[in-house]
Amino acid sequence: MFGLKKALTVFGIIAVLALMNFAFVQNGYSKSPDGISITETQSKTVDSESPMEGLYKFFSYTGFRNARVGNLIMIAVGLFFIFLAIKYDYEPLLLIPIGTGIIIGNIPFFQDGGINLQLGIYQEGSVLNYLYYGVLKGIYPPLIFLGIGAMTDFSSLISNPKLMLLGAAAQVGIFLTFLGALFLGFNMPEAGAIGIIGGADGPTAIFLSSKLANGGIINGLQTQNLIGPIAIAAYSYMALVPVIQPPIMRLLTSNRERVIRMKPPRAVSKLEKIIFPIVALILTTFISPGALPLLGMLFFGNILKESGVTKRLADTARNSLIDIVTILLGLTVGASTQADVFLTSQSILIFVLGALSFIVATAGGVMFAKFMNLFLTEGKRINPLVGAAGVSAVPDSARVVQTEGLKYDSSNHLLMHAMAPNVSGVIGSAVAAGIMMSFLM
Amino acid sequence: MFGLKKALTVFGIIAVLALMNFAFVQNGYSKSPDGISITETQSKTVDSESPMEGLYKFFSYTGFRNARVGNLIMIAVGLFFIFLAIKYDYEPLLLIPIGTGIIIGNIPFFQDGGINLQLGIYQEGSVLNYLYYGVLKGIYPPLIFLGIGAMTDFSSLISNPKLMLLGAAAQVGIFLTFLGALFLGFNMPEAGAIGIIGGADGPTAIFLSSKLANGGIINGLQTQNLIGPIAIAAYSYMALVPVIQPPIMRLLTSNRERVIRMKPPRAVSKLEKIIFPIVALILTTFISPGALPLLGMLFFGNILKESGVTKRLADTARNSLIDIVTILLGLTVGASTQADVFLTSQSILIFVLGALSFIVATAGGVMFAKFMNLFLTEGKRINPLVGAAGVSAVPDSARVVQTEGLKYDSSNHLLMHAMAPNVSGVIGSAVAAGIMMSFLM
Amino acid sequence: MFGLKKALTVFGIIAVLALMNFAFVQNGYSKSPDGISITETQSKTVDSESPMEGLYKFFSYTGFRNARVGNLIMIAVGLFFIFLAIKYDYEPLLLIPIGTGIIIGNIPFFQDGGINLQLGIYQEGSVLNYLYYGVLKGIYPPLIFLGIGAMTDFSSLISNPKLMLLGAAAQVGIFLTFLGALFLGFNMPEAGAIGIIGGADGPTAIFLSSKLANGGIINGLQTQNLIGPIAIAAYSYMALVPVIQPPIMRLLTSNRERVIRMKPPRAVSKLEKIIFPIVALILTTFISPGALPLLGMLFFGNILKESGVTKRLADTARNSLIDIVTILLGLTVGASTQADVFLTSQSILIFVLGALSFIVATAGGVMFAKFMNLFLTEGKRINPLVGAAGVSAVPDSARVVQTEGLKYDSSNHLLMHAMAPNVSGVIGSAVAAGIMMSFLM
Amino acid sequence: MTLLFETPEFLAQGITIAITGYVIVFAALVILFYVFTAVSKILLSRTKRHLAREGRLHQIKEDEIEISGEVSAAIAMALYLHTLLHDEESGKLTIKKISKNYTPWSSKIYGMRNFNR
Amino acid sequence: MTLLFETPEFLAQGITIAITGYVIVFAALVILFYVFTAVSKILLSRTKRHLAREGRLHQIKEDEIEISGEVSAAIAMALYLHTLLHDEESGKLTIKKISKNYTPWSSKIYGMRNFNR
Amino acid sequence: MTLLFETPEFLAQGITIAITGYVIVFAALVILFYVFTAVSKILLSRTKRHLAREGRLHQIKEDEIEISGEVSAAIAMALYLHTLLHDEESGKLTIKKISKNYTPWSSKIYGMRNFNR
Ligand code: NA
Ligand code: NA
Ligand code: NA
Repeated sequence: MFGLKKALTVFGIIAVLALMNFAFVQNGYSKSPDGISITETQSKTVDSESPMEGLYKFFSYTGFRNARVGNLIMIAVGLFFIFLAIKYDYEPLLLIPIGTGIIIGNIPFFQDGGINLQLGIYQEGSVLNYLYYGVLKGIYPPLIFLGIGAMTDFSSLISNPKLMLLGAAAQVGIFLTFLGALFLGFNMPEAGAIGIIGGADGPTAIFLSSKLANGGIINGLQTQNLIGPIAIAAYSYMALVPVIQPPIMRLLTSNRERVIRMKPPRAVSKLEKIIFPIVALILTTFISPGALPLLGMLFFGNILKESGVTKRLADTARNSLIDIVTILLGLTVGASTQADVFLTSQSILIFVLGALSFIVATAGGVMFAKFMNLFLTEGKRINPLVGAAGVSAVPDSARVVQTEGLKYDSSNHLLMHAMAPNVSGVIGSAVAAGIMMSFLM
Repeated sequence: MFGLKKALTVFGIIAVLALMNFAFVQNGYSKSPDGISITETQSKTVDSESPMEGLYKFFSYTGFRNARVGNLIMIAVGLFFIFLAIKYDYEPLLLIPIGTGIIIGNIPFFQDGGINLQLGIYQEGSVLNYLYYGVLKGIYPPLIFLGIGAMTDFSSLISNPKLMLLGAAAQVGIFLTFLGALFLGFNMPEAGAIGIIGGADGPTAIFLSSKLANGGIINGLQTQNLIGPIAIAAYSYMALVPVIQPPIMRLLTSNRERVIRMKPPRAVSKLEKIIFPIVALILTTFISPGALPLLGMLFFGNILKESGVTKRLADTARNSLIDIVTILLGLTVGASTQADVFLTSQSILIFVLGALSFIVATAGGVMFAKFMNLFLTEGKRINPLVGAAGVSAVPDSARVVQTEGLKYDSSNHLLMHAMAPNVSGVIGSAVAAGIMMSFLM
Repeated sequence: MFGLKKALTVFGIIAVLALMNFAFVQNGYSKSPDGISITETQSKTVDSESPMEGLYKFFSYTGFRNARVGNLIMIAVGLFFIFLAIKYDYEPLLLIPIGTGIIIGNIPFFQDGGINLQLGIYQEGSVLNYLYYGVLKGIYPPLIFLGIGAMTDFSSLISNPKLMLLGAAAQVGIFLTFLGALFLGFNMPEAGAIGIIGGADGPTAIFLSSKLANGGIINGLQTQNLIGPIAIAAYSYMALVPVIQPPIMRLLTSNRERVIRMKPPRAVSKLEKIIFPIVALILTTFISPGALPLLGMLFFGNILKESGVTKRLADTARNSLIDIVTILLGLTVGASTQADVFLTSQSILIFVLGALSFIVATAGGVMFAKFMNLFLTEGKRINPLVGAAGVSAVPDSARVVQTEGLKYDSSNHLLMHAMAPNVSGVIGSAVAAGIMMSFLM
Repeated sequence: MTLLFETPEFLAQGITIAITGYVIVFAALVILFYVFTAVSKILLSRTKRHLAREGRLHQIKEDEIEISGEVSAAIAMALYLHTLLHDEESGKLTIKKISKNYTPWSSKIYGMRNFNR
Repeated sequence: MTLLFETPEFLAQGITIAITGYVIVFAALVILFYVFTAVSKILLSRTKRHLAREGRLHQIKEDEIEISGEVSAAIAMALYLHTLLHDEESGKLTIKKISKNYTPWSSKIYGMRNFNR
Repeated sequence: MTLLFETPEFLAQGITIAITGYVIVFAALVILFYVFTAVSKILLSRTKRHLAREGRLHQIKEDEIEISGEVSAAIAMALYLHTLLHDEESGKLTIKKISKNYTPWSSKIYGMRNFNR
């Protein structure tokens, strides 16, 4: 009924249309005169306009006419994100919304001559612009932390609190990246926001960049809006944790260390689980009040979960609420990568810094575990692989630890132990974010 | 314990109260002097005020005192909507919220002398006013499309793409209504918004009217706020699709045509279902970028559904999220029909145009199916009844097709085939809305 | 591995740190010079700063440095709320969020020298500030009423409408408290807002205080922001209903009255249940249009429930939607008790007035039941205990009635009867709130 | 108005508002009471007429309609006591839900220790 | 442009927009139609090649693939009729959910009469 | 401060911030570690005292409390492996939910082809 040849022809035509556009229209002259003529056409009543002219006018509004190479690149990136999520199951709950958001944010539209059709995420009055407020004002990340709190079980951390220190150690990635960014010429607040990529924690990264690198004036310094690149970098590397971490873990550990067996965690009482979020909330935010929006919500969610009397609230927080916010956050963070804003040399630098920060953070966790072993007696030693989970990237890095551990001893399950640094890594990077806010805002 | 007589007496008293109001109070003289005296009473401290005076003052705030005939008419309309929904099961998820919204929006309240008790939907600071922002700024419709995308199965359309054209054909209703509205004296943007009623798609109608007929200045022309009438017209006729469509379908088809059997649709692979929303998103929004807010969200929702890795997000999008938005949208659209704003000759014109547009759209779909049959060989002919489903009004018009088809051949199930034009009608009217935005904003 | 002694040492250190702060830092001189020097340090580029100085600077941002006694008191209050909720199951769905909110709202942070780190609920740009808008603008309470409506069964009230009057009688608490507040020196709008505590209805109290005592100018009078104290008082006493009501109920009833048996309520038809919310919506809001935001939503929710055709909307309204709003409302109401705003003599007065209002309301309900009995024949007499349920505090006060009733006749179940005044008490206090708005705004 | 000895003006005004307000609250619920009693009567008489027309009125005595209320009350009571005893049951369902797993950092298995809650 | 006799200017402009618009709507769906038909072809041929490589092509005839569509249609129809008959079932689940109980005034048992809905 | 040779001023400041920051992150988690270890000790000793008072201390050896941890770990592992294998199961529940049907255009049956997903 329909030949393959025909199909290819159609694709060909579309391709030609697109190419024509790049070849003829986009070379310098098009932007202003064309744009103006359209505006004129609209504002004055045209006395004779044929459908053909109408078609031409319409063509000037289409994506075919307004596409820049950058848009096509970004759409390809979006497709790649979706592909990764579906094919390799890398963080699908984030990569699918972000990937689709990238595509949506890079559909080209007409905006010459100051005309605002209310389509782009940076155009006032567009839906995306309204939804983007939740990112820009740092509202979505705390709500996500609320849901995370309501689904996180801190038992592993309570039963073996000394593993918490691994979660602190891995935050070295944040501070070294911060210095790196300063060195590369970003100003103080921007560098702080970039550093947080090393926290391996999406909502924290978005939250801090919405405070420190949102395009406004922070502490007397004009910042650029780096929320998009920082968020995309953070999520990309978090998705790639199974690829990034293993080589570093192997490099820094000996065969003997990798097979260390750890004592199974003790059972934790209900009361301890209730007290933990309350104590942790008060302590951590007394130390770093800047972490209040994130850790306040995280532990609030956990209190809802562990109190045992607010099941329905915890349920909603970890289901509908977090899902709705995840959808909107992913979509708008994706769409904020509109090519003309996103494709800059800055973004490339941020990606490079981000990769380094993940490597440093992993190394920091592993090395600190080895350091702790110097002071621990035989039976209490820590398998240094577990240190890699301190970067957070919950729970992927914990699973990487489990997988790596099994490679060297197929009956040595490290997952339970890795959960402790894993969640304490979240606390650690939120504390670090609070510190950055105190110093740099 | 309580006689029927007594009951009637009570009703009598209430009726008399209401009538007294209309007879004595509302005739010209009441509005200003009364209103002012109340304001004065409040702003200066009264040195002696008896409870009877207090009661009188209170009476001046009640609905009995402030009701206009229009309010009562609209409340009756609201009751009728609720009745239709419960009794005949016409679109209950929309008619119940809208009907209740109409009642709530027409409870009379005191607003003379510029006093703002923050009750009405058009009064700054009222809850309804805040919730109405989602309509006014066009935020609710895209969120509803997100949910729709997450519950729509495009299989029927994928398996027989040529039925898509029927969904395009039926959009003739939009453009003819647009011309009709222009002819009747509406200005360009208003006419565009009115035209979209022919799309038989509530969220699209609300979205486009919030952009083109929101009471602001669009492209240099002062528009009226027609969101209410357009939305009510669209939803009313969509509820009445089982009444409107069958006569037209019968009129335009022969007995032989009505019993045409169509080949059952082929099975569709998972991969096709994943690729479809992505390709459709890019293609349709490249062609009509104005459709981005609607189609971007629709296909985003569908990607969440079909990707297979984001089940929980799709679940939330098609349950809690769409329900919450539906409740708020229905309520505020209903309440926006406050009598003094709604009961105008314009609204009547809009209703007349709306009825015509549904008829034209149905005819367009059916006639185009017959036109396509001229080029199709025996076994591949389309049952022209299926064309009527192109108006969208998902899935009611598809069910009308099924029901009509069964009347002439009780074993000829057309439902599966009707779903294809049905959903493509949604795409078609969103594309049309985008075109209107490009031309008229 | 870790001695109890060590643990105590750590606590000791923290205590010493905190005490040092109070002893040395907070005595007069600290606030301004210290604050300024920090600001200077930041705005000019420091040419040499050692890590020790950095640590000191950081310390000035911590909660340890910025805590005031008030914060610690409030945190203790928050902990007590959480304790009450978990230990005694007092209103956990409210006390847990509010209690945690109190803690979060009283974590001390640096705000000298006009520096805004966007942490506190009263600081522009903070997440809590954004979420607090729903309280401040009176948006959350109507949404909660929507959910309540979708879960409330009015059968008991429909089957025995005369019990409704008890719900009216108990509202005497509102008006006497209003007079008491006036007498104690609050101005008109403030007094109205304080009075509503007697309605024993959290959302209504928050709604009215957001309109009448929000810190703005109401009807020419400058009001204070009393939303926090009023809400906390209302919820505290609602939680304590099982403690407050029984003595009053016993005091005002004779042994013979307490064992009065009431006829079981008749079955109620589906149609009656559909008509009730519609009729009640129109009637009550015609009488008191100010109650529209609350009662409009309450009955809207009930229509969604009883119509039988909008199950999924009712479901969402009474689950995800109300849960999300409850979480945000509880959290922000709790956080609004920031010590410097909350710990005033006004708050203490409000708490005293609140206690009185609950007592008066209970007495009002019980006494009116006895008054009604004067006119009722033998078999139709009302057990005056049931009158106590008129305060609303749904359904706790109804359960108190049931429990008390069982004490005197272990087979006399009063619960069903108590539900009628219970829900009508809600309607009554919403009507009263509407009246207050009409008179005082 | 001088209800109380030497009431200050604002208090006098307040008393007016309080009395008026309380009367109106009563009025609202009294009207609702009358109207709804009437509505119920009308519905009942309509039902009876309907049954009468079908000649089945004798089958149902007024008592029976009321008895159904008694039964329902009993069931309600049973349900009430039941829920008091088994309030915690809902928790079990929750556990299953959690295993649906999600974290914003990753979307795979998480909270695998939920079982010992 | 003078399509109609003496059309006022704005109407002429309107007609242009209407015609252009309708053409574009068609264009959009026609392009989508062609593209997606092509995509399906490509996917199908890829599948066939894949099967051929595994030497199983003979096992599956084109007909069979299409028949599966017929079967699915039949199932769809059955489902359709089934849901028509049992549309109210979902209500039953709702009742259970409500007994999860909540009120903003209190969080304990509520709505204990839900059973007689 | 001159930690590095000729560090520019802003970098020097940055290094201060970085070192301070890292120390504080550690401090926060170290304090949390100490405090929570203490809390656990206190809770455990309270439980023991409680059991002792009831004369049941000899029944439970410290080991047993810890063993329960081992058991729980084993269960956790089993659960973990189980979820790995059966991750897709949740999808089945979803299908049922969808048949609850809704469209904003109409509220009746929709998506009747959901079964062949
Ligand atoms: Na981290
Ligand atoms: Na349509
Ligand atoms: Na009340």
